[in-house]
Amino acid sequence: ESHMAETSDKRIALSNNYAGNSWRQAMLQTFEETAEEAVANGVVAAADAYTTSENQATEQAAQIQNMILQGYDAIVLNAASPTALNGAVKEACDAGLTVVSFDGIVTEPCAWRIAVDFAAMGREEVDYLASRLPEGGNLLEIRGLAGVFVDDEISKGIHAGVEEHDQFEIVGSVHGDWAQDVAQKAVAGILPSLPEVVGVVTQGGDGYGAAQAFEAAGRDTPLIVLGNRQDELQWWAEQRDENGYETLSLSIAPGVASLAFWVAQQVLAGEDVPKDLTVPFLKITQDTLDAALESTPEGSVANVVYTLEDAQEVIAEAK
Amino acid sequence: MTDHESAPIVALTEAAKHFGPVRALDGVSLSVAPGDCIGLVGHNGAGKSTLVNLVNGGLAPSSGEIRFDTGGTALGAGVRSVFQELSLCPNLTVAENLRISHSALKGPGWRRPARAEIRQSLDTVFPDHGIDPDAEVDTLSIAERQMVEIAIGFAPRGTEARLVILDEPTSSLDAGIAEQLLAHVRRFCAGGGAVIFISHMLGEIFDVATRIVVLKDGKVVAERPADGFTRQGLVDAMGHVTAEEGETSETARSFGAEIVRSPEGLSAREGEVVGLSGLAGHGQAAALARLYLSRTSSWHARKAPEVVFVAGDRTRDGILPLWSILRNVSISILQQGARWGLVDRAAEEATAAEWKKRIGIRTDDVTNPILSLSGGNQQKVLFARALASSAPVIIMDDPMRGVDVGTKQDVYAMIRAEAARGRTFLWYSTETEEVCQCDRVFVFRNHEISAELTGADITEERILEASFEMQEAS
Amino acid sequence: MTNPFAKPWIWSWVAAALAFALTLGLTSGRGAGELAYAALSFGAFAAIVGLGQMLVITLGPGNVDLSIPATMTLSATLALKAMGSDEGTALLGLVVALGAGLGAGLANYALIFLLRLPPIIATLAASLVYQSFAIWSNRGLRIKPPEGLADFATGRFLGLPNVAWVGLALAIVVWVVLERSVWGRWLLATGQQMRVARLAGVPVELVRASTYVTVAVFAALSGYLLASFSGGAALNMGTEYLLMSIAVVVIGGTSIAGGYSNVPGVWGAALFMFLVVSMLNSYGAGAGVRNVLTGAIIIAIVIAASTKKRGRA
Amino acid sequence: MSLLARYRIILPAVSLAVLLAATFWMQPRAMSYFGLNLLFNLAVPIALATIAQMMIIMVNDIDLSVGAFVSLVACITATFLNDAPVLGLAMLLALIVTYAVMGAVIHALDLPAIVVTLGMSFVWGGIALFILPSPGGSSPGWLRTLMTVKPPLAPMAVVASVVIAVVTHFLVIRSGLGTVLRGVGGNARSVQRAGWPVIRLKALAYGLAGLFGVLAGMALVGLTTSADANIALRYTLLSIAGVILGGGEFTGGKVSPTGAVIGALTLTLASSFLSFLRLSPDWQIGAQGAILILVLTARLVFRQKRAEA
Ligand SMILES: Nc1ncnc2c1ncn2[C@@H]1O[C@H](COP(=O)(O)OP(=O)(O)OP(=O)(O)O)[C@@H](O)[C@H]1O
Ligand SMILES: Nc1ncnc2c1ncn2[C@@H]1O[C@H](COP(=O)(O)OP(=O)(O)OP(=O)(O)O)[C@@H](O)[C@H]1O
Ligand SMILES: [Mg+2]
Ligand SMILES: [Mg+2]
Repeated sequence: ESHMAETSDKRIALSNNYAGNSWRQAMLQTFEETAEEAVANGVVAAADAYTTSENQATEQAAQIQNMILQGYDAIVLNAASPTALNGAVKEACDAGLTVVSFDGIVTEPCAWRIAVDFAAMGREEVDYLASRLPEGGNLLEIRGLAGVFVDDEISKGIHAGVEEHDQFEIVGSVHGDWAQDVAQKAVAGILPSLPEVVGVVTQGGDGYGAAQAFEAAGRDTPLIVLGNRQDELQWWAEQRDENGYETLSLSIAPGVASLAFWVAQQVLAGEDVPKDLTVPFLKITQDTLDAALESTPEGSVANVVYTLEDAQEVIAEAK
Repeated sequence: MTDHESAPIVALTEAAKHFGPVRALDGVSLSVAPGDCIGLVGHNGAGKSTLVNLVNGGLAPSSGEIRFDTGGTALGAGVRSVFQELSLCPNLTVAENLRISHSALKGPGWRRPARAEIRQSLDTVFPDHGIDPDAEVDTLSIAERQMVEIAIGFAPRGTEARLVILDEPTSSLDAGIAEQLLAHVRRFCAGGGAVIFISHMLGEIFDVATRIVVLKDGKVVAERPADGFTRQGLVDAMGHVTAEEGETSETARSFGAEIVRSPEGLSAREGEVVGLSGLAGHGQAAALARLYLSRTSSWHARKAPEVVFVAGDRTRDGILPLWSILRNVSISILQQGARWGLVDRAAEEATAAEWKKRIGIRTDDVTNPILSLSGGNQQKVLFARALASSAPVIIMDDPMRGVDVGTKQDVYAMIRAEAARGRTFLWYSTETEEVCQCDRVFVFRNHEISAELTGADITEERILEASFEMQEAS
Repeated sequence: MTNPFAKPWIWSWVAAALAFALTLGLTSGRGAGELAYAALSFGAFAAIVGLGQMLVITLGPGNVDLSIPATMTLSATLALKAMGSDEGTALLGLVVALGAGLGAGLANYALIFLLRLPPIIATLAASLVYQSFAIWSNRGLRIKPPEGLADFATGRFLGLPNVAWVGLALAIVVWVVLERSVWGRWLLATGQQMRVARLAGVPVELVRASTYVTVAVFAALSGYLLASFSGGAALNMGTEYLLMSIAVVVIGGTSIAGGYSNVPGVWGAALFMFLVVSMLNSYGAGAGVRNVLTGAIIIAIVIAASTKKRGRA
Repeated sequence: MSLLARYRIILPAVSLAVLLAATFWMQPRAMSYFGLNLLFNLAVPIALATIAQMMIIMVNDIDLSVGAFVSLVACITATFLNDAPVLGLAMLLALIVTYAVMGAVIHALDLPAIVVTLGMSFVWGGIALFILPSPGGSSPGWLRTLMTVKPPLAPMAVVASVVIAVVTHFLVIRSGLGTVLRGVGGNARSVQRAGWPVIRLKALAYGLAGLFGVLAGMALVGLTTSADANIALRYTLLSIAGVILGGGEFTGGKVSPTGAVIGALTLTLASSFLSFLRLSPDWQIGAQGAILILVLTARLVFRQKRAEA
């Protein structure tokens, strides 16, 4: 295709702020695979991944500045903060680089954004609970890392959902830092003081920990909305086989990095790409559970790898 | 001579200081007038340092009164102290240390006058001191630090010094430097200044003091002009039962096999007391430390150590400040009697009790914290730590610092008795008198051995000669 | 001196008890057993790393192990990979985990001893390397522990969680070592003044080396148990134990200046750190309030402990 | 006394120079006005935070709350200082005063600074979450202008570093009061005996730390244009590493402000250097550790020289 030739001398870098969980590892892997193939096919000259040692905006800002110095043509960015990188992103734009942010997006107008509507994700969780538990009840909310944009957005969505479905009440809210063991600990600590809980709304990565805490406390397992981790899905499947447990799992697919890569390539190729794109989140239901389990490596996260065609489709949709 | 008519700079009336049940100072009245040089003596723990701290305002009296002629504080009255423990800021330069106690040095360009002032003061007290005002204090030897502290004490610092308190100022100085200080003290007093001079070296006291005050168990037991005391009278007043003297002229003893030989040429035989001498800071302490470190390991400890160490610089090398006296004594002998790596606590207690008695540590209970002891008694704990072990070689780095006359005699006797039983001592001392009691002496100069003296050759003259030779030649 | 409030460790226990009571006040006593059980389970992990950190902090100013989180993650990752969810491999996993801890401890000490790096920096730098090892070894994949091991880690014996038994046993061993053994005396002496200890015949390097190895092995054990307890190792599993390990030591009354340790305080502080978060969560405090109150309580405990200490002196 | 022991600044300076040369060699583009600014502008807030940490280490304490404090300042700067400058300024001043009070309390009650600051780090972090529950705010215009100014000859980052180093050198090393403050670290008792109110000196040292922490947070917002509650958490460890890298020591009042600034620059440069190496993502984090070890190993030479002296 003609677009390919035009970017064959371009170099793309992935700026990543965190590598400490399975989601990020799956993301890095997808990017690497996509990039390797693209380089081998001569689509781009180079596509390198960089990760900062600490999950900090300041360090990532420095990383972006280095990428400018290294002469990359585009930066694919999963940002530590939606606003704190704006200074560095602006510098990159001014230096003529294309910046495509995804997952953790930035608000700087010169950058492209591939966003997931996190608030909608939170609302959808409550909608699902309402469809399953029409008579309502008490909910436990497990949040992510305090002070982070995604945490705030999902939580807002959840609270908006609860307002809409007023048969529900959030009786407890803990921070699980998107980590299994932290969530487990926080839930175990708050459970003794909670009345009966019918549902748990989560942000992904913490459903299994919550389930374990409920089990350890000797309580009935409530309806826990899961976040696509393989161990969560596995647990779900076991529960389903045992007692017909039914729930919903949703999260953003780590493969969105490959989508961002192709969007960056399209921008470099001179395509007219709108600044704001959205990707749907990856939803796993009772029906798709087995298929999802099968395609997800043990210990990893359910994933979708996006191709150039997917990217073009997303772009066309946004126009 | 003293002018008793002039108003005293400071007057204490019935001043007392109690630390809990300890009556460190028990109603002392004393006045110091311009021109006085008061020699303050007393056994370890008599309360000398406590008295000093009352006079300079470091401690508030439990009862009684301290009055200055200016009516204000000690600082305002021109009272200066040189403390028993070195109290400079080691990270600052000599001149910067002057700045600490000279708050009038202000504004940009304070360094130049500070340098000039401290150099001037050093030159006055210690001619040929060779100390650079821009040197950081922790690069100086312990003797040099002591000199700097003394010089800061006598420096004008805006207001002239009127009363300078010297708490064992010569304990780490060699004889030559100490003599310079004594000369300066005499000049200072003759010029109308006052000095309180604390020392366990009675010779020095008789050298400088116009008046001698004897403290015993927190009370003044005697106070007379210096010529009213004889040496023996002074010792008696301090109230220590001294061991018999006169053992010095013993017949030549026979020694065993050579047990120590170091690369720089130090050697010692079983049962021998070997002295290290020379000017302070010429490498004696370093040689001993090297020898100790090479004979022991930081990776494994033997049940019966080969060598033990008695530190002179207590805070840096000797004391474990958080612990009781008991644990401080037993640290080197823990492995003796230990089973399955566990300490034999009964044996430990017995040893501490025995040594408290043998070496006379002044405390009612060995489980008291070590820091509740006076400086000299802390030093005795360090002796006990070394002697309680079974090590055949004992290295002593100027260990008599701050130890009172009576105890010194006891310790000398103990050393001789242990040597007679075949233990070997390597003993560095800044006091030539002590070195002269040794069986063999190595004199150090410029970090090398400049002479090895034995038998009748061990005299003060020969030692001095070997210490200075090089400097005269160059 | 029988006044119990003169003991510096009492304050962490008082604080833990208060947090416990306040939480239960909300439910008028219901769930006491559950809460205590949870506190003992989760407190155990903090207590185990805290005991190790305590030994290091006892070595004196500047001594601290910042590689605990990375060591936990690395050893847990390697252990779970070695076991691969197969039954009967629990012992193999334990050996791998402890081996990884041993290696990390030796490496830390080598940096400190051979390169003379300040321990804070050495362990911080080394922890980044361990983190890389963990990533490289299986790219963050969560492998489930063998079922028997998971059952052990989440199980109970005589009503107490098994992990708490492990933590208690270690605490007793450490206590005996510190109070009664020659090595303990050596450690306390080294912590007061290394030079003095060396001149008193203490093999100070042996003491330091064994301490740094011990803390890493404890961290490895804690990581191994935590991964078994929570269903697998994650790359970020140790993160919160960095500040936690230091906090439980200092809240527990161990002197940060070295030379003085406090074993019971570590357990008290470990329970407190769990209970205070539970309490604040139960009262519905947001992250902001929770942090401010946690900080304020930590400072209050330190002030209380130090005031009593001075009163006694 | 060896040259190295006397001028503890030589070693950090040489490390920085070597690293800079290696960076230029790897990436010649960096050898320009533009390039130097990109390499170093984020080092400016780190340098200020390192100076703050140094003030505390100078009096023998250690501050585990620097990172949280700078984050809080950043949050205030990006919100109150921008929207209501007077209120914002008052809050920042109150923070500095709080720091000074913290120093006084630590001294008066003889508390371990490491624990108090650990507790305070939770407090600062909590307040920051109140102010900015999710990232946002924006930098006051003047601050943004100041941090992106393009002075002639040398880029802002270099000029700012030099200014910080010179000012703090005069403050801490040359001035009389700075000397006394270092004396508190060297031997607080003798400073006390000389008649200084040590409690006020401690409060002053902490107050200065607060001041530089505030400057660090403001500089950071000027660069990033907005803030969040976690933005500078890693400054705690970075600042400690910076002080040590710059030739400072944890105890004894041995610090060097110039060294601290150089240390901060070195740390920043080290991670840039690594990204120029284009390592495999698996090892990028580990390499950061390795280079830290490498740079610090140079101290070994220095230490041996000192031991001989
Ligand atoms: N801080 C303290 N707490 C308890 N007891 C103390 C304290 N300081 C001194 N003492 C006690 O007060 C007494 C007098 O001590 P001081 O230091 O004045 O003796 P000294 O005459 O200077 O002895 P030395 O010649 O050994 O220096 C000693 O018994 C000592 O144990
Ligand atoms: N007496 C001296 N011995 C050795 N070096 C000296 C001496 N006096 C000055 N110097 C050196 O001369 C240089 C200039 O002196 P410096 O500026 O330090 O003095 P100052 O004017 O008193 O200080 P400042 O005004 O900065 O407080 C310095 O490098 C200093 O090391
Ligand atoms: Mg004394
Ligand atoms: Mg003496």
